Amino acid sequence: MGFVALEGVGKVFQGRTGSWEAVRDFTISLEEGEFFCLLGTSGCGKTTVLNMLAGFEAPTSGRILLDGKPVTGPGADRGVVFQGHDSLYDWLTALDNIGFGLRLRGLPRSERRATAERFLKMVGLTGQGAKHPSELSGGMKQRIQIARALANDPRILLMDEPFGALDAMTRAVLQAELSRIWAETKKTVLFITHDIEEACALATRVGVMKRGPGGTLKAVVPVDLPFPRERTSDGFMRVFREVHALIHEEIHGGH
Amino acid sequence: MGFVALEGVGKVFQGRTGSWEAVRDFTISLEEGEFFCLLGTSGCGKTTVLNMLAGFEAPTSGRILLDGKPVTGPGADRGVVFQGHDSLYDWLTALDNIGFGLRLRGLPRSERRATAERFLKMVGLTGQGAKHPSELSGGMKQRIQIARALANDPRILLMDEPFGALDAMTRAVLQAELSRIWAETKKTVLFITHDIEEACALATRVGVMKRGPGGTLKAVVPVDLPFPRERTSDGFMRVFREVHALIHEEIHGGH
Amino acid sequence: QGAPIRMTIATGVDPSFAQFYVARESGIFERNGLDITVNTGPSGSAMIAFLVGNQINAAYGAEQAGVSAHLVDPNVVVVAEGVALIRWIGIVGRNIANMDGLKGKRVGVARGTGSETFWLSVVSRMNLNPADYTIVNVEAPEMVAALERGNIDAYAVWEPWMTRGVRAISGASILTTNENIQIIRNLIYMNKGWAEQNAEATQRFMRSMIQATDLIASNRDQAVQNVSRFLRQDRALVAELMTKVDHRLNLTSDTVANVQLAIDQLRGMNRLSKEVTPSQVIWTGALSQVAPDRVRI
Amino acid sequence: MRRSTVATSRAATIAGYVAGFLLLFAIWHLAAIYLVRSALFPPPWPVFERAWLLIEDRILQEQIVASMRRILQGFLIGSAVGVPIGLAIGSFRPVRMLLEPWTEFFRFIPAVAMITVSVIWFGIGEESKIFLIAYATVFVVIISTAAGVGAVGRDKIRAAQCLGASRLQIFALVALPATVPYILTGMRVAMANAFVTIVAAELVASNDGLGKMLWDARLFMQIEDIFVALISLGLLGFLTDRVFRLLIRAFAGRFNPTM
Amino acid sequence: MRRSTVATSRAATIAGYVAGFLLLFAIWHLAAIYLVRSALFPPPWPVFERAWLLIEDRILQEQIVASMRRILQGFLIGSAVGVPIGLAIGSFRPVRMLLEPWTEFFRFIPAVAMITVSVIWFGIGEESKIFLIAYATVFVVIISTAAGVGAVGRDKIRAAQCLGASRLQIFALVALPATVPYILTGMRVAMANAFVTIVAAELVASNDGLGKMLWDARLFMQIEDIFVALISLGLLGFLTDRVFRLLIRAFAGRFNPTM
Ligand SMILES: Nc1ncnc2c1ncn2[C@@H]1O[C@H](COP(=O)(O)OP(=O)(O)OP(=O)(O)O)[C@@H](O)[C@H]1O
Ligand SMILES: Nc1ncnc2c1ncn2[C@@H]1O[C@H](COP(=O)(O)OP(=O)(O)OP(=O)(O)O)[C@@H](O)[C@H]1O
Ligand SMILES: [Mg+2]
Ligand SMILES: [Mg+2]
Repeated sequence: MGFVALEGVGKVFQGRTGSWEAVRDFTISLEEGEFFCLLGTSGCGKTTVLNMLAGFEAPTSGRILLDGKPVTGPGADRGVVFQGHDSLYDWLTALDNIGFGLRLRGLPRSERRATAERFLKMVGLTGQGAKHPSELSGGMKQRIQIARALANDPRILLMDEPFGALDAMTRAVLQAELSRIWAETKKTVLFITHDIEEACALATRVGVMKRGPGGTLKAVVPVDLPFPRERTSDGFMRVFREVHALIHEEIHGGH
Repeated sequence: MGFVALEGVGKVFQGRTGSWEAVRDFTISLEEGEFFCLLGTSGCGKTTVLNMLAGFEAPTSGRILLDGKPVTGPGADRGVVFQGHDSLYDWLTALDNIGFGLRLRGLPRSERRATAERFLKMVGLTGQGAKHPSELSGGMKQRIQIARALANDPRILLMDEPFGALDAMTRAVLQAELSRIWAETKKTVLFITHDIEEACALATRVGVMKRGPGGTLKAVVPVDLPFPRERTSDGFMRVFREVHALIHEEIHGGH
Repeated sequence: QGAPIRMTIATGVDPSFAQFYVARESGIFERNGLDITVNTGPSGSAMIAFLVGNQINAAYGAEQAGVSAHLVDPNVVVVAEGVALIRWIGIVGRNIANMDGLKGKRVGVARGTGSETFWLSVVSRMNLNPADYTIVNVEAPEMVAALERGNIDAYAVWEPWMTRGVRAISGASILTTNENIQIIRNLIYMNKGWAEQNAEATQRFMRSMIQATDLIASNRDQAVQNVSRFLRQDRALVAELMTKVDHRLNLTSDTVANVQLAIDQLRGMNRLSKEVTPSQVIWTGALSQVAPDRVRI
Repeated sequence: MRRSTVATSRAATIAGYVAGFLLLFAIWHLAAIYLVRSALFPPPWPVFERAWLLIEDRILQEQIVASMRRILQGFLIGSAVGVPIGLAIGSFRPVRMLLEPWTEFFRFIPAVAMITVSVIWFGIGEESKIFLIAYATVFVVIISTAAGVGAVGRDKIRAAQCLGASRLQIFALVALPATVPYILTGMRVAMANAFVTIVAAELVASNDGLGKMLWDARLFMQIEDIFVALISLGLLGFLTDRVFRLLIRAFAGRFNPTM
Repeated sequence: MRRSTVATSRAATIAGYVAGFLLLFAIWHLAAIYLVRSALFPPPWPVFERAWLLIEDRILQEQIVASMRRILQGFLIGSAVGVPIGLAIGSFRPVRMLLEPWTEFFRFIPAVAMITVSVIWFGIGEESKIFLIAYATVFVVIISTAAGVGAVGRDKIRAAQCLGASRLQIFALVALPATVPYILTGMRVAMANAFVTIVAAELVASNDGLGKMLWDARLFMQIEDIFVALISLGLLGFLTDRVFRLLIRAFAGRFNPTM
């Protein structure tokens, strides 16, 4: 059994307009240090899976184990980059947002500041640390979120389309950074994206979900390529085409 | 002088932490029926330009003309798809959100409903119209926003990364739909995106901005290719490379 | 004499409670070795309740409130009669010639106050049939407004509302005052338990009250000045109001009769939780220590 | 910090309330017996006995009905007036500039001080009492509503503008529904004002009601009656608030009120 | 509907207020002369004359200082007690279950009815008056704060949990700052309660203050004095509220209060 294990996990939402089965019988096991990318059409249940693993929501069936122990709630071992920007603290500057986790651990101000500045630089926002979230552009907010999660140095990173609102170049830079950090620290990563190329470039395995309702894991493609990856290499192309075909099939199967 | 004209437009924000020149001397003129794509690095001022054209914020220098008349505030002639999902009405269902513009115009309920259903189908959410925004996934919210703007049939469409949170296939479907609607109705479109391919596939002209502070229009590339566009054609490739080079240059010029 | 003894006393704010004000403003308390805080509330009666918890050491107010407080705590007792209100309460009518004209009309009465007591006395003394009148329960300030608007035709009220109402509203006049109906008395109260434990303070206080009463009788001008300064009211008004009352400091059969009347009225209103007699409510001990001749029961 | 799971049964909530009240009465009992020991502060038992007597004689019920009618009428009128004014103040700058001095002036003037004025205007009947309660309600609703309008998401208003909404439509179709949580919180706070003011209102020419009962009892020092009136007010307020919340959950749940 | 541009000068605001008040007094004048015409409803002029006299004699100033001290002390104590309780009720379910019956019971019991109890506990000195004002303040602050905690964005709390925040840290570092706008709105509403209650508080054994002035004037039918006291309360409230807002803008601007 892996480091992270989801066993037959399902989630049914009880809405005002009836119930909705978002996820059905989702099973996966992740080794420690694995970089797992989750792909799927919009609304298939990716965020829901991430929320359950993060401990924000309890599954309505199945169980989730972390290091053999059931997940009962969120914790500092699992850092989350949220879809959307509501999770930033409006009353703190960008820098203080990044250093928030360190503050929680009672680190002295100067140390906090140094670390936060380092991650601010990493996401390409040097010199803009004094702005408040309301003064940041969409992409900048997303980068602050990423920096905040990384600065806290969790064992597991759960990232929900972290690079979605970024231009190609900023994105490439951050992909490289993330890959480097992952390689150095051997974090376990669950990474949700819509970008197949991104998935193939970063992941050790790529999972593709079936469309909802009752979204579930359709197939898992291992990516046994060395890092850093050459996006024009034959191996990369092969994996890309495989994943692409899976998703294409998924969409045209139902549309 | 074009249908839409920005003449030497600049915007300086007065923040608590000092002032920030987001946009400087931005000049562009759009013909009626043009599809203009705006690209640029994160934080360069794209959203700020769109906000001024929409009439949400006044430029601090220069002027903006629409059909020869200065823009003084927002209006139904300019439909906006916002970056982020805060603009949806939490207390309305997805369907009612889409039909909101029609309701404002006093259309009878049945007509409203029919149109809203049509656009709900267009964005691939048939059957999910009764959900409230809090029950929708990130990509679904974005699609509702797009449907709402389109359903209102404005003369000018201002779209801020409308397809940002969507998977490749949903994205392709919506791109095709938007292109079709644009060709049929001859709307004028200002479209912000980070995806160069998307820009080249949709636009009649692509504008690339310099990075901030003082973001401004660096170059405009005309895309004289017939619709629907073949993404593997030589013409497409040539335009793609040109735009890519412009952006690449922009980033590496300053990094 | 050593250091002055501290005491807190409380009452309402009108010239009928003049002894308290005069004793303080003219220095009588000081000369008797007392350091007194005078607290005031909207009515003297309302302050009597504070004797129950020993929040204050003496109060000055009407009989009914005193009896009610005594029912709650038997330690609350009358130690002296302070003033007889000669022409203090009356009935003001609008466009009504005399008491006969009042028949069939609406009369404003402030329930539970001297206003109601007085109305009950008018009914019994003049042999009126209560069914002939519509009683409307109104507070004093609103009586004037209600009379002016025509919500009521007359009201039973105390000074200064009688004089002021007649001046403010055209067609209003005084139909009767309490002079020939019933003399109302305001009594001075103490907490008996406290008074017995603090005999020295009690004696000094009673002595001060007697001296203040004498001063009011002997030097009216100075008394008026003291009262108007304490109340921050203009002297003419105070002087006029003080002609309507008669200050004294004693315990007489009149006191007993008034307490008995209050007990009877409370019983009539079903407000008497247990039977009491005037001799339980009145405690002669305090006054007889300093001026036995003033106790004439 | 965790949001309550829907599963937490209603029964648990009610049990919590009952426990809370029992504790309240227990503390009262102990305080009255050991701590305060004043003739003016009775222990709960004689008060309950007195309340029972008043209930058996149907006296308490009468007072409750009289007071509750006034409270609800005044509260509803005050809210009905306050919501549109608050929306207008929050939405339109000229209205704010003109009306704010008024509301910000009057809301500091106590209802008890307005008694005489209200009698001049409305006479000594029910109207003046209801006016006083509405007066005590209206300003809280106004200020909460206006604050709520200020908190409406910027993009929500912008989106409506781009869809062609007139000022009036933004007002009615965006500002109003988006402000509902604030309005409801304001109304809940204002409800307490209505209850509190009934006592002042029934100081005017009143022949029934809990406030009247309280004043009479004060005057004649009927301590138990005072406490019966107080507890009735407290319990009625508590119950009204619960009913209000239930109604909100049933009819306005989609506005996501945070209560 | 448009947000005020920062450029709208302060001068315009003040001009608006002055215009608002002038209009208020003009309407009062006309009402008193043509509409109401009651001996109990004086036109503004004699009231101003009387106010001037009281100011010259330094009497009005004394009353204002006495009342304002009580109001501010009570208000601050009430707020200081209310904010943590409100946060706790909003954050922790057991606390809510236990305390809500209490707060939801007492907030409906008028301060004026608590006079006797407060005198028993605190004597007839300043303490009992300050207690009454704090009592009138605390519940509004509690309910607003608790409502604010309920409105804290879900993702903000989740993010803190993932960063390793303890319940206490979420409470202090997320719930509290995110709730600041609600707390401040609550305090603004509560401030009116403090002003309103001063009149009840000074009904008890008080020798100075605007409330005392009001009661005395009522007793002696000094209509002008009543109105002087009322207008003083209204204006003082208005000014206090403005100062409060300025302080908020200066010190808590980053919490984005919507006022
Ligand atoms: N709170 C909720 N109540 C009801 N239904 C919900 C809720 N949250 C999500 N859903 C539904 O569950 C399904 C999956 O949502 P989820 O957010 O997991 O999708 P996703 O894969 O993350 O999509 P996207 O790529 O668009 O973000 C959707 O159909 C959505 O409508
Ligand atoms: N309200 C504001 N106050 C102060 N600065 C602001 C404000 N809004 C935007 N800015 C600044 O202006 C610059 C441009 O922001 P804008 O939102 O236009 O960027 P963008 O090109 O849309 O970026 P993205 O692709 O990340 O959305 C940024 O540096 C941002 O910090
Ligand atoms: Mg998602
Ligand atoms: Mg942007």
